[in-house]
Amino acid sequence: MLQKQQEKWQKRVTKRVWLNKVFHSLFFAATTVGLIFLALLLYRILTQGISYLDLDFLQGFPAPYPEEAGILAGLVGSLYIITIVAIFAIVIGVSTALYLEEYAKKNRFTRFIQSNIQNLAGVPSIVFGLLGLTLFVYILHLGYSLLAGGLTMSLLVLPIIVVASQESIRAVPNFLKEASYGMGATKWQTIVRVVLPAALPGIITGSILALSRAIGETAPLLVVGAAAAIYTLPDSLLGSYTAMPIQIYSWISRPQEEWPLVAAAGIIVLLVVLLLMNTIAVLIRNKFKKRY
Amino acid sequence: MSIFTKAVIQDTEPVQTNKQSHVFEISDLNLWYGEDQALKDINMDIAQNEITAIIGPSGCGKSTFIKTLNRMVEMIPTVKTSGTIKYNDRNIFDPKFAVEDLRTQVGMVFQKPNPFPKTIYENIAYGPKIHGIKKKQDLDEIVEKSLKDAAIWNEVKDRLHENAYGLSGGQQQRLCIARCLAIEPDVILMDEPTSALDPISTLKLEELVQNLKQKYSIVIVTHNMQQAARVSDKTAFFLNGELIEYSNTNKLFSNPNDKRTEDYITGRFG
Amino acid sequence: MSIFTKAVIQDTEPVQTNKQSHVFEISDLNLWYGEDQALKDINMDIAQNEITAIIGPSGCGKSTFIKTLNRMVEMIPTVKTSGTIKYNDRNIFDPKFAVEDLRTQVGMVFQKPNPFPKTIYENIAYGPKIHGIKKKQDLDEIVEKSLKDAAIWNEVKDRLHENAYGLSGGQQQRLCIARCLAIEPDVILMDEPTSALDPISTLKLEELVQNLKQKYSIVIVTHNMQQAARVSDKTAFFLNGELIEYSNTNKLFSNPNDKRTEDYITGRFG
Amino acid sequence: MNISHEGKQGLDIQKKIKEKKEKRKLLKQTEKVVPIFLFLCALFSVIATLGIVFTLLKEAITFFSAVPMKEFFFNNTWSPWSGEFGVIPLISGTLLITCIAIVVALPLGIAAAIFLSEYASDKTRRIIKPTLEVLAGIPTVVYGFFALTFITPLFEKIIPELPIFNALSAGIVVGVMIIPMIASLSEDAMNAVPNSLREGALAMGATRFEVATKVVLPAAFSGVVASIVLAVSRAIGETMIVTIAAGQTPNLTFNPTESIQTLTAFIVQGAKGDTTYGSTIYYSIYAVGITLFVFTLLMNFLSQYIVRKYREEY
Amino acid sequence: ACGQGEEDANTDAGDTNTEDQSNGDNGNSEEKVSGTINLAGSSTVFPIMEYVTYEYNKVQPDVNTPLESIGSGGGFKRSTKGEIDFSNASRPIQEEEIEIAKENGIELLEVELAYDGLSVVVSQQNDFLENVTIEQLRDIFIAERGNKLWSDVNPEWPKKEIKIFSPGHDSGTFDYFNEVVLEENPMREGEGVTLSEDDNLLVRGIQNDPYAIGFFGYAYYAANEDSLKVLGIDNGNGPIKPTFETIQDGSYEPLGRPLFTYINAKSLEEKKEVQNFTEFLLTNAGAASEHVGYVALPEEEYQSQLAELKARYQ
Ligand SMILES: Nc1ncnc2c1ncn2[C@@H]1O[C@H](COP(=O)(O)OP(=O)(O)OP(=O)(O)O)[C@@H](O)[C@H]1O
Ligand SMILES: Nc1ncnc2c1ncn2[C@@H]1O[C@H](COP(=O)(O)OP(=O)(O)OP(=O)(O)O)[C@@H](O)[C@H]1O
Ligand SMILES: [Mg+2]
Ligand SMILES: [Mg+2]
Ligand SMILES: O=P([O-])([O-])[O-]
Repeated sequence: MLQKQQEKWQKRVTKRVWLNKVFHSLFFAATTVGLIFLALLLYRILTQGISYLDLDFLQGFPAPYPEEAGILAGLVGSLYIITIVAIFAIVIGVSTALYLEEYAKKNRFTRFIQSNIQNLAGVPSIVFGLLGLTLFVYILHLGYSLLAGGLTMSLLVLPIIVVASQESIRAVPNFLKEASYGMGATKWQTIVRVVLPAALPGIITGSILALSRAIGETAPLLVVGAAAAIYTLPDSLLGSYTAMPIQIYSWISRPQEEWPLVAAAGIIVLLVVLLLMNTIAVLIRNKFKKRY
Repeated sequence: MSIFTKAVIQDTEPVQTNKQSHVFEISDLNLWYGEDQALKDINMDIAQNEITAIIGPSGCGKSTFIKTLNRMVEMIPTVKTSGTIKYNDRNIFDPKFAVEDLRTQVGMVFQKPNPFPKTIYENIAYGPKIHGIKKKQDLDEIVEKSLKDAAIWNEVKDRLHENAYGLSGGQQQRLCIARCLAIEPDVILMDEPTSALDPISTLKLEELVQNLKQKYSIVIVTHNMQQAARVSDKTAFFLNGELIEYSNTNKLFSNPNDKRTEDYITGRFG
Repeated sequence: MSIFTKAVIQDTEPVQTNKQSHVFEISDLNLWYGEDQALKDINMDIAQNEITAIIGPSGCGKSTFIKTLNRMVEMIPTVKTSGTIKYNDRNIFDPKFAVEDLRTQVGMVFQKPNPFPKTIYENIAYGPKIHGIKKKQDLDEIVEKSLKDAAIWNEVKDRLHENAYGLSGGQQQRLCIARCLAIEPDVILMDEPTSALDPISTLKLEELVQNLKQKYSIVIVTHNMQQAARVSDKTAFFLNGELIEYSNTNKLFSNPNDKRTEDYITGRFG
Repeated sequence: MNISHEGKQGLDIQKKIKEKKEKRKLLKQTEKVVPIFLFLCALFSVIATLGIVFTLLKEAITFFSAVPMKEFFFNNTWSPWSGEFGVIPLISGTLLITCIAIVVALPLGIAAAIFLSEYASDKTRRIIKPTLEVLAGIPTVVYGFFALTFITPLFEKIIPELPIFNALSAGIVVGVMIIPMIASLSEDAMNAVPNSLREGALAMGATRFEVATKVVLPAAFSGVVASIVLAVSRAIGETMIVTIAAGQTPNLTFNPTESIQTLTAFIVQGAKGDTTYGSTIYYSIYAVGITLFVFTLLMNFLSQYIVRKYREEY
Repeated sequence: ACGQGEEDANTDAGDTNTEDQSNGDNGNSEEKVSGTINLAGSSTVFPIMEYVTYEYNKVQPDVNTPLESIGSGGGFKRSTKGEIDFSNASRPIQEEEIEIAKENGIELLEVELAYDGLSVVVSQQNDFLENVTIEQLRDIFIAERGNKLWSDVNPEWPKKEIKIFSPGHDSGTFDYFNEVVLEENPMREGEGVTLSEDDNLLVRGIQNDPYAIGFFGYAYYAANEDSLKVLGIDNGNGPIKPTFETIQDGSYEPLGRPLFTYINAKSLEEKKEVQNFTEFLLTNAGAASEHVGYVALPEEEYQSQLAELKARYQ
């Protein structure tokens, strides 16, 4: 019986090996679908947008004519927004992470905060827009201002920063902390002088990723009222503003043939900014690659 | 078949613990990790300007014990202790005795070299800085002195501002000792300081420890009995959280009182 | 001071390798991990229905060698081999000889028990299922038989549909053997199968291996020389990737040809 | 301190330290204040969540006092300007998009995960995985643009009557957007399956495919499912792609070639100025918002529950 | 179609410009001002205002002029609360809105900017519609009549679903259409109907769909002449298409209408930049209207309105 079974199995082996090969190719093909999509998308946008992309485009304001339209107001607006986010979300985010990792006792309340943050990360961005609309625009009377937009975005990316910071703080090896405590350092001294420097690359990387999210988000800004047609840069925190994705969206909306090309040019600028930010994140990560 | 023969016969003075002045006086120390008792009724005095070795099989509580001396063990939240430890006649568990103060006077060197990911200079200057010494001149002086005391000055003097992780394991460990010396503690605790090092670095470090004895009281944990025999004045043998035997090193290795000590030092278990 | 005295004198027959039929014939086997050569010119035949032990100090290439026999070593992408290994007269490196086929006939048991995170039943049924046996009745029969052969049936027969991770380490290891037996291979390779087990489980497993010999050819890697002496018919001693000595177990342990073998089995290194 | 440092010349550091200590009250204060500050920051995140729940609830309650819950959840016409507030068409629109997206992303994502974790060499994986993750970093307004100006015209060649705003292209593009979520997280889960299990199976003559489907996938099941749930939650909450490409027609339909409106797209339409602060329609945005919030919250709980409950132990 | 008209108007505007400069030495057009002027409201008026603010910015780069297109109703909601300085509208302000403004102590000053022909459009691909009667429009748009297919309205028309693209209910255009054509009978909503304040979205929805119909300001038709077909409206006197002439001479009825902006009186009286912009607006509104596709008012109209406004602050 044994012999027979072995022979039968041997015949099946060919089929099984073949099946494996087929699926290998299928899995590979499936993997490339996403990549092809990405390539196609980038190619389309590049070829569409390149003709409108010049210095004037970078220096121009949204205009009623495609030839004169530019991204400057959006670019500057987006930069202002992420500055607000950086100040606000990073301070609160990193502090929260420090509290959770270094100070919090492992009790129910801590777990509550923790799961809260996780859930916050899963809330759709548009809901943050609604929060911003009620809280900042109406209740705090900030109106459709730069500050209202920036604060809304800060809330949106807060969980990203908290989670990334927590991870990198947790990754700081205990022996470094021990070394510091062992010399009579206090907790805060240890955190400031040992934990934070060691966790900094991770925190910065996480923060940059959060900022790039803030740069690309459109929906919440639509809700808290970034303007589409604006010909000056924001003059104050309470001034009106626009942002790159908002401008791109308004160009996409226009049905005449030239506007998609302008939109594509805007998208190129947006993607280049994102690429720059991610490159910086990668550089920081590599530069400070952990040596312990 | 004892492998300690050489070390054992050098010195034959009797145990003198009672007459000496002590940096630590430990009475009835018990310690639990949650439900598990890791130290049981330890009574032990640690003499000044001597080297005290702690030996025992893995898991017997050596690290726990030494970490209790500077209260580092409390970093684990489940730890509970009872009993007293007097450091220069002050109870270290006294709430008025800040741990930071205790640790400033009782330094520690760990099993794995753990320099900060900073420059060599910054590593040494860390301690003085956190204690408020900021003047560059003072710091320079301290850095040089500590590195010299730790017998590593010559190797690193030209690269003080390079990252400490560029050093070899043995150099890193001496750097950690120098870092510890920079705040001139009274006592230095060492938890298996050579276990991650190669034989040559180990010898260098043992030599250094011997020299430090003149200025510091040293407690050293080691799983290497030869090392204990080579460097220490007194040796304590722990087993399952109990202090089984504690006497002059020569006495303990040549003529142990307890059967279990004998079994252990002759390699019958552990 | 040999500790193998008891095992050594049971049997005195001379080496018989030439006359027996062989499952494996290995000639001029060389193996590299990238640039590092891990096996050097191995020539060796493995006899049928016998237990062959592979011993040698850590890093000498034991695992590498045994994993070459079922080509599992190729999971590491940098591996390069030269030479031939004949399994029942077929070159295992022949592209026409599917590895899946080879591995169906040459089973393997690993150092750490590695049951799948499934029920006990599913663990055993895994092999037959991938080979196309689907009838519940057949599977039931195979499961019972394999578990019985692996001497674990009585312990698990009432909990066949519970997760295999509920078993103790020794039981898990026997389960892995049963899983291997379920596809009735010719050869079973075992890489330090008892190193993760307690002494009692180890004895049980050794007994089991002895019994399996009647139906299977077994190659067992062990760092425990007593074990090799206890269970195997032939023993091969590896050192630095070379096969130093290969002969009947009794011969090798009582009267080694090579100085290095002698040094190793008397505990002078390793 | 009764020990004299006879051997120590020059600076007496311990003495210096003691001197400094007296002056360093500030440090002690910091030590006390810092945890409080950090705690307040942590509390802030809780407040943010509560803020969301509070604002949504407050406005939604005003809405539900004008429109009964029963009508909101069971009426199947959404014509807010005629006073008909049946949310079902918006939910069906959202589900339609989510279904299309999952149909696209599930097979592709899992297949990619299997390829990366079971077939690809280390080097290939190190290149492909981050490249795939780039897809997740592209702003959704860009996807929307691509759906509207490329995918829809492409499909119009196959389905001539396809309207410019349709669920199909929006859904497919949302699907592509969530591929990396499924692929990457599932790959992480599969990677966490210990190699010894793979070895065990391979050594019995299993092929890579059999190892992947019969050993690795079942062992990584909870991680894979959690990644899918997260991806679903992301698809439900996706806003710009559907706003740009799926239209603003609250149809109760499961025909992917029709123009629909999702929960999110209505919020954009409503909040962008199509409604007036204080009107019923204005409050309806929040009722829709809380519906969306509850949906995604449930998804998050589900994924956390799956991970916790079915955490693999090998 | 209105190319010549545009040129005429341009010369008109040019004349008045010089005139204005000569008699406007006391005017502020040369003087540099700064500040923010908030404009919001009608999407129909948006193209005029976009053009004007854009050109204005070239003259006064320090004045911030954020402009939002949120529908006439949306504009009034904000202007009556004093949130904006200019409230653009494609219909006159309503009684209730004046009431609200009064309650809030706001006075709104009406300024007529141009004439528009509310255009009913289908796609160029539509081959069965050229003209419609008012009654047919009612059949198509009024909910109660229950017509979902084109063939329900006219058996000769295809048996296809009618897809309606209409401005939202905050829109002046909708109000106007509702009043004049539907006579306040509720319009269809929900299934098959897309309502949006965003006229561009309406254009896009109709463009490529032979069975879609919608309406909006003439400018949006003019900008998309290539893909849209404007329907002649038969009000019993034969079909008339909106053109520059038919709008100007009033023969395009009942859908010809004026476009407005409402200025917050307080802003005008107190803010230099608002005064400056108002002067710029009224000097250029004619040219701007013609440029984007509307019909300019006679020049005197602009002059007299400006004079009236100036009287409030000089
Ligand atoms: N963090 C901890 N939580 C719970 N139990 C612990 C912890 N650390 C140590 N233990 C237990 O306390 C006992 C003593 O541990 P300790 O580390 O002091 O032993 P050791 O003598 O230093 O061993 P080794 O030579 O391996 O370092 C052991 O049983 C250990 O399992
Ligand atoms: N994946 C690998 N890549 C590179 N070198 C390897 C790899 N695995 C093993 N080696 C090297 O090959 C040599 C033989 O290793 P092998 O694991 O076969 O030794 P061993 O005899 O089984 O040792 P042990 O008793 O510790 O298991 C060693 O020098 C080892 O460092
Ligand atoms: Mg220890
Ligand atoms: Mg091995
Ligand atoms: O946007 P409207 O012009 O229709 O009010």
